[in-house]
Amino acid sequence: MEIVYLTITLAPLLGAITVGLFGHRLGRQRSHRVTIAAVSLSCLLSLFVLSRFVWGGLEPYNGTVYTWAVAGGLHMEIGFLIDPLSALMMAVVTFVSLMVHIYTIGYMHEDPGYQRFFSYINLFTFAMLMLVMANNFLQLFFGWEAVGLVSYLLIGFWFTRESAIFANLKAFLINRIGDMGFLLGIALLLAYFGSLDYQQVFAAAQTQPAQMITVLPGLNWSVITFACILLFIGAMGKSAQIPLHVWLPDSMEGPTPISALIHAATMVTAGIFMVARMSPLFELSDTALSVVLIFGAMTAFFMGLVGLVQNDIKRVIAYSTLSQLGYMFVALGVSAYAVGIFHLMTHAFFKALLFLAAGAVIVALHHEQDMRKMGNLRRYLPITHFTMLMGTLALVAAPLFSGYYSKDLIIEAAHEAHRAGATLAYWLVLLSVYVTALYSFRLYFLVFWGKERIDPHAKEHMAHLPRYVLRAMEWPLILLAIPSVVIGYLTVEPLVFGGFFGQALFVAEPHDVLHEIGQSFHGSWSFAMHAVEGPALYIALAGFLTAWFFYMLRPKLLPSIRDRFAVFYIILLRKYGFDELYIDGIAASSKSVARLLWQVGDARLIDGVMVNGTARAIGRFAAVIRGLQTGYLYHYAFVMILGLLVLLTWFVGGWRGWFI
Amino acid sequence: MTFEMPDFSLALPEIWVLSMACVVLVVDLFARGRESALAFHLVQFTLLTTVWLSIETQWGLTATTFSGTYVADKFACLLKVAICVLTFLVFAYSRDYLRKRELLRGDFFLLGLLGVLGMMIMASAHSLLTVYLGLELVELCLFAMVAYDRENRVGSEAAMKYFVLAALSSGMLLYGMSMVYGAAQSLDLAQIAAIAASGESGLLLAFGLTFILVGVAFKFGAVPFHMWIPDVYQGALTPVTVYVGTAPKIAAVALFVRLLVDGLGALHDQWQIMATIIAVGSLAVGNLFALVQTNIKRMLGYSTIAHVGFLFLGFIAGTEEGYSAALFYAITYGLMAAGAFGVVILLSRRGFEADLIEDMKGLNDRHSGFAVVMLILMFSLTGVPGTVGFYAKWLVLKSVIDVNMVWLAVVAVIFAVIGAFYYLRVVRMVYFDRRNDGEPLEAPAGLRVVLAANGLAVLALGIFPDSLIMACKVALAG
Amino acid sequence: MIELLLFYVFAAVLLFAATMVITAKNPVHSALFLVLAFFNSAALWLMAEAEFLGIALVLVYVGAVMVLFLFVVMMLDINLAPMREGFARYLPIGALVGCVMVVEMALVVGSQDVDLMRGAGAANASASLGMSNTKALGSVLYTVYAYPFEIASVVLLVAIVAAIMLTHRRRPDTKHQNIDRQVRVRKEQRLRIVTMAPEKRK
Amino acid sequence: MVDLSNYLVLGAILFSLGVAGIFLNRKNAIILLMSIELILLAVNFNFIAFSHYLADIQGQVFVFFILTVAAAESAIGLAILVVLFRNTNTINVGDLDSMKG
Amino acid sequence: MLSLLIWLPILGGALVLAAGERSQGATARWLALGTGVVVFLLSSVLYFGFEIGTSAMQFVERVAWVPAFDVYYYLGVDGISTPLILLTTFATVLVIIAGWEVIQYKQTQYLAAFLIMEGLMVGVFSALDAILFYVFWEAMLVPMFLIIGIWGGPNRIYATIKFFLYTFMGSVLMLVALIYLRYQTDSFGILDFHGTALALSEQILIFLAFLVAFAVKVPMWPVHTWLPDAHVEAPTGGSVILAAIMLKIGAYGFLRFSLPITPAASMELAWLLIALSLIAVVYIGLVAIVQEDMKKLIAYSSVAHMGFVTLGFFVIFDIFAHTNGTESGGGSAVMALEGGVVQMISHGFVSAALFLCVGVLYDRAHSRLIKDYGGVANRMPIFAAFFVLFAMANVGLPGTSGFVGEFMVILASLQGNFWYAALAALTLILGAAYTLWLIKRVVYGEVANAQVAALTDLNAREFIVLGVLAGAVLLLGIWPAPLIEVMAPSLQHLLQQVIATP
Repeated sequence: MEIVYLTITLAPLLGAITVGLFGHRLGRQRSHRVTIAAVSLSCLLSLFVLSRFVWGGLEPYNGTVYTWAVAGGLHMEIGFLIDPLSALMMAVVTFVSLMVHIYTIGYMHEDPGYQRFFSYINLFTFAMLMLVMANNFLQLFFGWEAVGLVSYLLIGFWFTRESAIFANLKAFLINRIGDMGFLLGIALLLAYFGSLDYQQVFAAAQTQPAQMITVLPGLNWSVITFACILLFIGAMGKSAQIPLHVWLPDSMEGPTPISALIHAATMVTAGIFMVARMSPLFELSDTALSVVLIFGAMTAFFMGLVGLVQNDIKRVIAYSTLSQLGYMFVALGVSAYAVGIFHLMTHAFFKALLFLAAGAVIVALHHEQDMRKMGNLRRYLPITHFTMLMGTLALVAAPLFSGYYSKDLIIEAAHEAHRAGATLAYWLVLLSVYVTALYSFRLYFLVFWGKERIDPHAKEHMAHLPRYVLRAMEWPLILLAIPSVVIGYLTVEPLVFGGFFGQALFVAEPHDVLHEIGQSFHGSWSFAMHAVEGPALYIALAGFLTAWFFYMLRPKLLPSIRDRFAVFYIILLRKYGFDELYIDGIAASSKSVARLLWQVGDARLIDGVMVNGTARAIGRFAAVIRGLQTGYLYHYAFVMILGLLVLLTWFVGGWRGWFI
Repeated sequence: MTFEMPDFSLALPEIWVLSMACVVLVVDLFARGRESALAFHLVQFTLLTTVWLSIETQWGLTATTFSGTYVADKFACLLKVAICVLTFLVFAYSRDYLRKRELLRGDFFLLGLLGVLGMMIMASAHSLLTVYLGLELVELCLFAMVAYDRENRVGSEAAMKYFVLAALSSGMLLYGMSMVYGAAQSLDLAQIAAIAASGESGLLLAFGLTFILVGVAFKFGAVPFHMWIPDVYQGALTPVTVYVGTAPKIAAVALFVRLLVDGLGALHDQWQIMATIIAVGSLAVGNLFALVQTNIKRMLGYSTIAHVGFLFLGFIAGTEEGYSAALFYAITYGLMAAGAFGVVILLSRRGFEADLIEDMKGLNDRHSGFAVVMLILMFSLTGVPGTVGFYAKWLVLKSVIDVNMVWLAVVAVIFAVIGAFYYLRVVRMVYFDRRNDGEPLEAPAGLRVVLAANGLAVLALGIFPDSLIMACKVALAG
Repeated sequence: MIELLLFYVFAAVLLFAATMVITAKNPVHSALFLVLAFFNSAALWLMAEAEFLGIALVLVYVGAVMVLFLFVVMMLDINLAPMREGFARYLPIGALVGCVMVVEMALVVGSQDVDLMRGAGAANASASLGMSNTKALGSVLYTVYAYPFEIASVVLLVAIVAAIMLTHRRRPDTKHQNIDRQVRVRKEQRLRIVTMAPEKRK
Repeated sequence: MVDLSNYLVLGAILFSLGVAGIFLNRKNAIILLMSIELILLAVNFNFIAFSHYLADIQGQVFVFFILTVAAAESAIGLAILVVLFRNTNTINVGDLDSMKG
Repeated sequence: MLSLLIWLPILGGALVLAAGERSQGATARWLALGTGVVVFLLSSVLYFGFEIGTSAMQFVERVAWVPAFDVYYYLGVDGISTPLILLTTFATVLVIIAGWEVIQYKQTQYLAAFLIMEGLMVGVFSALDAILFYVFWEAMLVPMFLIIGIWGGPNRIYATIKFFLYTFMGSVLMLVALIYLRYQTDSFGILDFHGTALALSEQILIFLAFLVAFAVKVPMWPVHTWLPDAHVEAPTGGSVILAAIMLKIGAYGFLRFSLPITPAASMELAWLLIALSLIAVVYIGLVAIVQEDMKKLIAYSSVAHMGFVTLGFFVIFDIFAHTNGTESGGGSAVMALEGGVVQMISHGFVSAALFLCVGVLYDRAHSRLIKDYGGVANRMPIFAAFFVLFAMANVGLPGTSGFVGEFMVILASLQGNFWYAALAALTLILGAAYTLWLIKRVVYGEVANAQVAALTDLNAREFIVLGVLAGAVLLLGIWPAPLIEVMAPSLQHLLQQVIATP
């Protein structure tokens, strides 16, 4: 099997290198063929691996590819850990990636950076696979940063746009804050458990869970809690949780396929994956899990709210992504790792679908993203409309749709859990259901229904779109719509209750909420029917109705409502002021501190006073004392005599004991 | 005091030089004020043969003659060789310069040669009397040479200052000698050493020592007896400046070693601290004053003072190694200084003295070879490894550290850093300040060859210093 | 006792003369006071039984060197008036330095240690030499001190060469023959034959 | 009976006077030369005194040479003085400051 | 072998000078390149002939040099110096190629200076006699002094004199310390210095003397200010050598001198070194952000990166204190040292590459100011790709060489103290901030002005230079094991010396 795993990872890498180096010589068509072939290969093999896990009873694989370095007796290796968790992730990643590749043919059809783009997304696939297939922290970090790099490159893909290159810088920096925590977490684990290998660390952590670390004199923390929180900070960065979420909406400056692939389906879920992967550690620390839980819940609710006031179609979906990632963390926070991963999977499909659909709209309107300039598009883009509707329904957790299963399970898990903060989380996620429905349908109505507000120029463009473009974009939509609808129904039982993950996810006995929920689970269908008994369905419905009322029935009411709640509106519009805090607050003040250090510290103190000052002082001193060489013979003689006198005095004084 | 026939063969180098000086004197009479190539060649020939003679007749010996007033030993031999070689270089540089200014007369070389004789006498002196006479012989020649250009106002001013101060210092030296004589009841250095070692009449000896030290320090140009140096360096003709700045330093080492080591070595404790004061003062004053100079001759004058400070470190250590380090320093310094002035001479033409640091501008554009020579010399003076200047500094530092005076070494190196600044300024002029208008340098082949050899010697000794170090060590090994 | 008195008298005059040498306004006076100082010194040297040197000092120094001094003073006609400025201002510190120096030196050389140490030898100073001072000096000068003597001769030679070199100059306005040139002269240098057109008769 | 120290102290005072003559003098350069003579005289006193009290002729020999050298020195000193006077038309020590710093 | 590596380039330099005197530049250029390449190949022989797994000195040569004072011409390499020698010969080849047609004024002197400097630098890394070391160490300054001074920018004289005096000041004190050591040990052999029993107060003084020398060279805060000036004024090749190798020599000095000779003092003063290193990382990182001159920015970034090196070297004492000398603690300490050395090598590649990148721009547009650029990627896509790659390496992205050292140092230093690691890890943010902001302003965006519009992409020569560097950066990032393998035994041995002695 090793060769299979290697092929899965290396195929996209080779594709990326080939197209990256020789893209211009290959031409557009051959470039996309090469890359798509590479990803297809990975995808097929990943599905094969997954199927072997589902039906073939494949044993988890944990092996080394090569030794990266041996430092101080510590073996740092590149290796694979293939278990159900990573197999599932591989499948999801490669599948979505494949869809996005295909879709890109259409989306980027007139972009000059066509080959570059394919090279990047191939590279991304490689990096993401490295991340999920890692069997140690080094490689995890490797993949972690590599996806960040590609994300950086892709957000800034249109590098002539000021906003794009601002966004990619921001994304990278915010991610780096998380990475710093992540790296420190890894280092802490290494320091106390002596290894970078997952299994060894987990084993060591189990045997000595009570170690303490003195963070500050007099302040002792549990190592595991501390490490887990640091790791979670990494996850917060990558998965855009409050307060490190600010980069994700801005990352929508990248081409839409990227938003779908990286900023919705795969990379941003790396944090979820990581925490799930670290479940044996997190399980040892209730505190850390509570932190995860609370941050997740806050993100889920508050970011959803911001989504309500966005006018950019991609940004709405981006905020929705933030919110959904929050859901996943809530699941993790209550130890329902399987549900978290489950939601990750369903979300990957339907959110990729939503993004791609939005992208289709955008391309059709010649790169128009403002929803206020859309409307009634269902007439022009029927397939897009339909698939988008499917995605929306999945997102709002309409029963039987995939999102329903995962999200409802999260809500129930939060309800069942006894962890500190669980109650708060429960209420927040419940409220979020309303918000989700509201912004989702707001988007849906604004784009596909209502009055047509399209720019005539864009309309013109829409009519002349090449045929292959539409086809290349529609097929992935359809292919993604199918799992968005059915995957939950099909897989909820094995994934969540069937113990599919086996040893990959570890849940301590007292934390096992899923077990309790599982008591009342009797199949997918009945679970869906169960919806009428819970509050979530009604809340979602309320959201739908609100949207329908304001955006279909009485759009005129909106401004007055906006005015009445102006304070809230502005807060939301300003996104709680995080950007201002970071850019005008932290970044600007660091810059002024830096300038101070440079101009005062370096230039004035060190250079001015210490270095040049000394030199100048010596020079001035020399210039002054040079006056002593008067040129007069009698002064010369006098100095000589004085010299003699000094020596003489020293001698006579020494003899007579004057100096004692 | 019984009289015995002296062994003249021991003093062959001196006798040879004196005879040749007389020959030159007579030959020059016939030249009647015209350019006398013959005198020049004769003098150069004499110097080279003297090198050979010294090695041949004196290396490996330790013998006194002339009733103990003359000593032939390795130290004397090495000094004589160094003096002759350096003077040879100096004269080689001087000739062209003097010819361009119509000052090329036999007097110059004659006086120079007699000065060399004086230095040789100092090197071989074994009595206070011979030390004194040798010293006076050198000084008288130097006075005359500084005033050599009679029409030059600053030259005569410098000569006057030099004369008065030098006479004052010889007075002090003599006063000290009289005390030493009184204490030791002898002029013979060996007997003085015996008395000093016995500890008898220590007071008078030590008292005399103080004055002697002043006289010696004056010869070196150490602070505070340095005041004459900048004026003489600047005022004298450049060839005279080179002459003053090279060989007499070695003679001064002879003076120091003969008087304070051979004679009063037992009183090392007494003079160590005085020498330390002098050394630190020299380092400070030399380097600081040199920083602000614009005249390269004057700057090199102050730099001499700084180097003397370094050289004194070797004496302060008071070990054989220290003395040999000081000797090494003096010899190599002479080599470097000769080269540096050689470049100044090279650059100057009739009516243009090239004695400002700025006149070095764009030398690299004018002639990259000489630029390299100047570069090597300046870095050598700074003490950068790869050049001989480094070993000189290294040896003296080592000798003071070996007697556990680390603080002194630290002070010295800090001043060395300050000193680097003004040498770098010269390098900067040579290399960094471009000047495309400067015409290519024209110089006679002889001058070029000598200058190149001088630069190479500094470099070669910088890479393979062992033979010279060994020689200095052996010379002082008793 | 008389010896001591004489010593003090000569010493006092000597010091007075020396002081006048350095303070006199007129250099001629200085020179003359220096002569006086030398005479007193000679007397003191005689007391110390250095007869030859005492005489030599008077003959050589006073007779030759000081005359040279006076000669130069006279030759260089120098204006005396403006040369006194600054002296008074400088005097206190100068005097202080001088006094300190005298005190320190006197402390050493006048100390008991020096005298006690040398007391014994003084008694038979002249006896030990066993001959007259001049003879004693002469007997060593050309034998034991032959080498220094030779050097001294070179020193004098240098002095001669240097003094001539520095001061001897050919005055451009003096008239003298150059026989060499006269002999080698050619007629072309002296005689110019001019061809002239014959005069026309009018 | 004249003590050695009498001579030595006399020498010391004479020496100091000579030295003072050099650095107090701001006028005639000739006086400098004379001061030098005073210094040498002081030294000679020391030698002669020591020679006398040590009953040793060497001191007198030394004085002999000092006198010789002093004469030579004076000759050169005066020669320089003459050259200086020719160039600058003054022998005022206070005017000799064309080089300084 | 080592002698060949030292003297061949010096000889080559002399020949180049001679050739330049006679003919036009072409002969001299090819001669220089030939010498550089041959030396590089020879040095790779050194690498492949190097016996891994021992800490003993290899390729030892020992000849009496100044027998009067027991100074030997004593050369040898171990796992620490071998990679640095390779780096030196490698960088010199690149520099020669990079200066191929860019340098117009006195090109032969330029090439000769680099060749001579190469020999001297190899000498520094292979000298085992203190005086020999010092000779190479100081002599190395001279060509660099000239390179900056002759071919540098408008303010070159200030920069070059500052550079020289700064480093000279540092090294003379080291000379005093070396002589003092000789006084104590009666030998000038560096290996004989190791393990000398010295009183703590002595050790501290010696350590401080070394510290001044090495800290200036590294450079550490607060004696770093010569570096930005020197870099800004230096020609590209000068900057490359300065950043890639000269700075390493200071760090090398810590390993070869400070730690093994004065272990007790190192332990006593480790807090100071760590503090300075962390200040370098944070303070200099911040200062780098606001630079307006590209070279200055990279120079400051060098200082910050070198902070990691010194952090790695001196955190070992804390690791030991913290782990009570357990085996894993020892391992981590070695990792810290290895991290430091790897960071040295990596920084050699990365900073060289970045300076070359700036050089490429400067050659075209004659400005180093960030504000004069913008949107370079539009005109120079290949260049932009390289520039971004090297920037990422500078940021320390995994997969590039920049990551390896930083990663190891952070991992190890956390075992000493959490906050060391935390402060050091700030570089993840700061490094990214200054580097990527630079990229943003220079490479990305619309074409900023006519000058940028006139830019042409890399020519073949530049492509080769940058391509080779890119390969090195990636190779080291993806598979650093061969490098670490070489140095591990030596560092292990060093650690034993350091820890065993106090």
